[in-house]
Amino acid sequence: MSAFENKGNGTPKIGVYVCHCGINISGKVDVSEAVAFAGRLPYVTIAREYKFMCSDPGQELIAADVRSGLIDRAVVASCSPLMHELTFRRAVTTGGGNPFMFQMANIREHVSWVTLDRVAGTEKAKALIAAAVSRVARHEPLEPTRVPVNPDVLVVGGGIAGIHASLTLANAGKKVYLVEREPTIGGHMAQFDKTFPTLDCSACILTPKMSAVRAHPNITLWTYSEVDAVDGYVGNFKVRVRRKPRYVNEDLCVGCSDCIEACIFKKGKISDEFNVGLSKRKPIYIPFPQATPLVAVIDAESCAHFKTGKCKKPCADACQPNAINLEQTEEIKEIEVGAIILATGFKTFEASRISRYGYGKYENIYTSLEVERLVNAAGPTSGEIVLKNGEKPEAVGIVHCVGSRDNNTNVYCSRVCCMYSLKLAHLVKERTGAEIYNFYIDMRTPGKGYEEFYERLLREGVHFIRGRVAEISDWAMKPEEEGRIIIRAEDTLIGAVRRIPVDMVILSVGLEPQSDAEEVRRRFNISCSREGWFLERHPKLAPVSTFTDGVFLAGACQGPKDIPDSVAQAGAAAAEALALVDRGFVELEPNTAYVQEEICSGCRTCTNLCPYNAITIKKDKNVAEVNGAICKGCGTCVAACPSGALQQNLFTDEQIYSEIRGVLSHV
Amino acid sequence: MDYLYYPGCSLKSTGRAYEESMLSVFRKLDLAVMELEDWNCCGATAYMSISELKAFALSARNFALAEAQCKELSTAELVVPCAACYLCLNKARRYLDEHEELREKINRALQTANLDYHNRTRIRHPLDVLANDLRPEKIKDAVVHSLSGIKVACYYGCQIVRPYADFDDQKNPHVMDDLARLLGAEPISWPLKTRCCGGSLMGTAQDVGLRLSFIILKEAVKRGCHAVITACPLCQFNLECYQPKMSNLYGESVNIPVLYFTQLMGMAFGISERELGLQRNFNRLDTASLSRISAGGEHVGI
Amino acid sequence: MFDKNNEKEAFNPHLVAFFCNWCTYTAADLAGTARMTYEPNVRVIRIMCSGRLDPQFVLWAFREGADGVLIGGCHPGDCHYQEGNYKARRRFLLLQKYLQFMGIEKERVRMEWIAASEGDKVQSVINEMTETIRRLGPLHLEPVSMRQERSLETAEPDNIAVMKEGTL
Amino acid sequence: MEKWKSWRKIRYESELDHYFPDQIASIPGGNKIFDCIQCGTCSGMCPISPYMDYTPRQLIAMIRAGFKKDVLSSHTTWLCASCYSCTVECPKDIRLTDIMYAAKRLAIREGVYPRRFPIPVLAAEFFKSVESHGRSSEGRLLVRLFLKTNPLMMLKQMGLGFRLWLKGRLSAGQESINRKAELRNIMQALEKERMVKDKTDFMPTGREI
Repeated sequence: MSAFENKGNGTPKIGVYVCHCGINISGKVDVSEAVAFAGRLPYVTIAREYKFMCSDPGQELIAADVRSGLIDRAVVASCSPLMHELTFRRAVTTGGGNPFMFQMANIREHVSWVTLDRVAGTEKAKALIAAAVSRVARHEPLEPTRVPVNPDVLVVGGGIAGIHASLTLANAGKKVYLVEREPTIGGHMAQFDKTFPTLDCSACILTPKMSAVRAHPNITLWTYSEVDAVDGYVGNFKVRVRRKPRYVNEDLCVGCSDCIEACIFKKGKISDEFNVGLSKRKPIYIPFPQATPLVAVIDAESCAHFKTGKCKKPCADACQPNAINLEQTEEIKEIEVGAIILATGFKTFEASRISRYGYGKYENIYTSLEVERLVNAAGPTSGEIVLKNGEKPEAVGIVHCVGSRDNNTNVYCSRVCCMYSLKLAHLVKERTGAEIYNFYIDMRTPGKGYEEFYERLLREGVHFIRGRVAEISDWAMKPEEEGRIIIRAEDTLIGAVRRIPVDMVILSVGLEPQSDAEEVRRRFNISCSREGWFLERHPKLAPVSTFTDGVFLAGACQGPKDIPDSVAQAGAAAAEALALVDRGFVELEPNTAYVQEEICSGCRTCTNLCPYNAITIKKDKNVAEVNGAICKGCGTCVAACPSGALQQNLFTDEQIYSEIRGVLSHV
Repeated sequence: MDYLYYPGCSLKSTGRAYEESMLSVFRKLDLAVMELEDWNCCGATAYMSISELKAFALSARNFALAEAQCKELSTAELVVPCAACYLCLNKARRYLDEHEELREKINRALQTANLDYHNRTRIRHPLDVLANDLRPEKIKDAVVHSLSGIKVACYYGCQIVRPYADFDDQKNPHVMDDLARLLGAEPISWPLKTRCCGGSLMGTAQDVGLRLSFIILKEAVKRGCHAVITACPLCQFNLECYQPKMSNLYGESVNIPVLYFTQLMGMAFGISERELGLQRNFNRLDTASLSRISAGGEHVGI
Repeated sequence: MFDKNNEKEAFNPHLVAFFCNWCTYTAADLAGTARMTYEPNVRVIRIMCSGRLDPQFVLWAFREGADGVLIGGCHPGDCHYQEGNYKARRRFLLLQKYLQFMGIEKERVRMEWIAASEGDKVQSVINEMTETIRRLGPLHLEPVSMRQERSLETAEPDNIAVMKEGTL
Repeated sequence: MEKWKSWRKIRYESELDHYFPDQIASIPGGNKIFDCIQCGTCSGMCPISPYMDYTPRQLIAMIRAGFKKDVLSSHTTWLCASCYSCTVECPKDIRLTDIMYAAKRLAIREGVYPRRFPIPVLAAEFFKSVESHGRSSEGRLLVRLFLKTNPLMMLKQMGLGFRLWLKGRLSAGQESINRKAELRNIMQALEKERMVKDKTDFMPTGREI
């Protein structure tokens, strides 16, 4: 009885299907040679080639062969299993076979696309096919494990993306937990004045959605809170949320701001986060008038009571509903959800990193986000655009690509700067009548109505100079330059260097991943791109999914995005999450570990290796036992088992040994 | 012997004062220096534009000599005051380290003179040495009469910090300003610290050179400083010697002392004028009576 | 991009790679989609986690004629299964000792942390590895080696059983 | 003939040298020129660009397009004072200063640099002096330069020269190293070697220029 003979259903009958993938594969792999080779391999009853195996007729080839009993298992040599494994398993099932009597050979991503020489490519492809064949011969029918899915969804981040995703899910009748780190939701969009290209007021379109979140019966809103830990797997995540003490009882506070009036700080001393440091707030504050929830918060860093303990706490006395509770402590919430949507957003580039732009060195040099607040009627200057000396600027320079398209900072294009620069140009010109100079490398206005907006600006007489600004300084060379900020750049369309004196400079800073993106991605067990943006499962076909099932992405945490795109993606993420939780169950790969009791010696090596404590010892027989529901199929225990009693479905020692032998078979 | 000293051609002629002042300052701070024996041209800019390989070879010979001259030490610390030499040698060292093929080629050539290069040479600028090898107190203590009340414009020029130097912030250097502060002087903040003075263009395309230098002096004067201090013989030469020419050309008298930073240090350390080569400068910085330099004259655009 | 035209390197080593499903295998796919060409000598075997890698797989690979083995897993702290890669590393270090003891150069086994976004790293690692093994030359395990009669047709039944008892 | 007649802005492909870009790119790090996004930071940083016939950015564009003649005969490369501000600030890590050198070397090899333009002449004189003495002597160098370019200039400089001489900052003597033979050997050995990679390097002996 040979160990290579397949247990269960007689001698294996294998069908091999080699895909041309147009010329993607056939360009570097001699497909017909590969097929001929496959045909000669043991147990192979049929070997075929086809232009596109993933097409319906392609799949039908497999189904038909299974149906006719010609084969009982299949090998498809085409793209990566991460791409089409499910497709072909389904094909096997349609033919009446077991989906796991199937193996894929990745001869596109791992061969044709990475190999220059056609002969070498063909050889490599043959080796991989041989491996798949000798492996699939040892496959056994398996049933996918079905687990129920918790219908609730967690949304992390209360910016426009998070808000939209939450509302969509809540409207579909799902229970949503929305967790936001700041004291209020709204994110960056709440800080903006107008939105491009339509110029409708940002707050006016955002605040209704914010209050809708607050009011929605299906949404549990936790602001000033952070996700501490995530455990479990798709359909059944266990999440720990830490609610930081805001020292104000959310249910009692009515947002009347009497407490703020009463605070011993007669006026603000602490730089105001919402106004990006352009104004000062008190230790007890409400971020902005439309804050949601409209509840005061005390920042213990600066509050006299927490620093000295000597404060008379006038805030507490002033509060009629007695909402102030200085004894409040951190609160831990344990929740279970079926799906998670990450919408943690972005941060803006730190302009002082480019020293030659003089940010923080000269007065009247602002970042675009600061100017958003300046032009905002509710902002620190109540919409007045004035210089530090109180005068109106006569000329304003807008510098594009600050911290973008630059190997010294970020190589990527931040995608939104061109458009918001145009917007700010319009607003500033409208409010001050100043001459506006835009310094750009390339004007990027792809989007509905964007190019038209650019034309409008051109017509409004805003100056556009194609050239990246070299230097911003107070070094005057002409009388008219005295006491002003001079921008020096080449006007590349003219081929001359220009010095343009202005009174105010706006640095259009790029978008960067949140500073703690790295920790967050670890917490949620997903990957990051080189730049630190969260990595989507597939750039085109799975743009809101991640490599961790049940965790989805929305908004700028996945890459620079403007509001329309963020909202669209949030909708998509919500739909994906909905599709998952609405189904009620998930089918998990049956790649769990199992114990061959007759071999197990009960040595307990495995029990403490398992990261999920899925392995216990059967008291009566003193052998190990794997809890299939908990096991996630990493196989660490299998590798460690000294007696080989532990095995992993779909990855048994036998299967892997024969795969190894396969790849080396025609050495 | 702590350091080997590579003067370079300029410090033997137009830049003699730099050599004299540097050596006496180093002596004062008891840093032992010894001149590199039979050193040759660094393969400067002009040379580089004819044969890169040969330029590197010239530098390499200097390294080889240096390494031969201090066998016992693990690295030869080569102090190079001239900005142009500093850059060239640094560049050569970079390229020799980065490109093995190049290194072998050059070493083969050096063999013919029984020399070879093991990248054991470290190129140091006096600024680097004074800022990083000494405790600031050491310099403070050496000051006998503080230069308080003197406003100086620290002018680094191009080639010290850019592009290979690692001892200071390339985009906004501050080492010289820190030194000036230690001496009690007041360094002004200005955006032209590292703007080019025109370099060799002063000799070849003078109208360009004059303007570039004038721009720098003009700005220094406007910001009301009493002296410009440099760390480069060519900068010093351009900025100082052509002042009369500029005055005529732009109808605006520029008359401001341009000193080597080592000369300034020497003055604070109370070293004699002769030892500092101050008599070689065209206009002195009289610390006793500071004449406020007027910011008059009209602007000249380039 | 490596240059293929060095005639003196006639020897084309056989390399087996074990890549974890979540990071390194994905990275290899990325290298593919980005068309980053590299040496064709490596044959990738997918395992769910580098923690699944039984050191005997490596020995078996050598015995089956591999000249080198490459192991790829997620960066420390990134393991999809919390800490499988740490366990893999522990076993790997032991294995290296063992191999040296057996007179096999430790360079023939290499372990790399490669994240899903690091397609270029896959490319460079594979090229380097191939170079290294070229320099070391073929691995001869005579008489243990089964080179002569190795083929799928003549499969000796007891191989795997033997392997399992870990008495290679 | 009037100036406008010489302004022919059209360029035919046949007039361009499509080998030129690779030639320049062959210097270490040179292939970065293909990353250029024409942002103009180099020209903006450059203190001398206002005097150049083509700005540094244009030069890169012209190199990439194969405008060999125009590039090599331009004053731009020669005016570059190698202050490296472009190199430091380039968002695509193009070592523009080195590109300039490469262009200069080519110009000299092909003998198309602007005639009677002092800078290349200076370079040549400098080269010779070092070639034969191992060091340059500023005094002599300048004298030779002016003789070759415009002797009138020399008269203009007399005054300054004299004052420098008084201050002991200028001598007519010839600086030189002791072991000239040694240096000559090295240089000859090099002339046998040829930079394989860098197609723009070229090793003349003192005589060749």
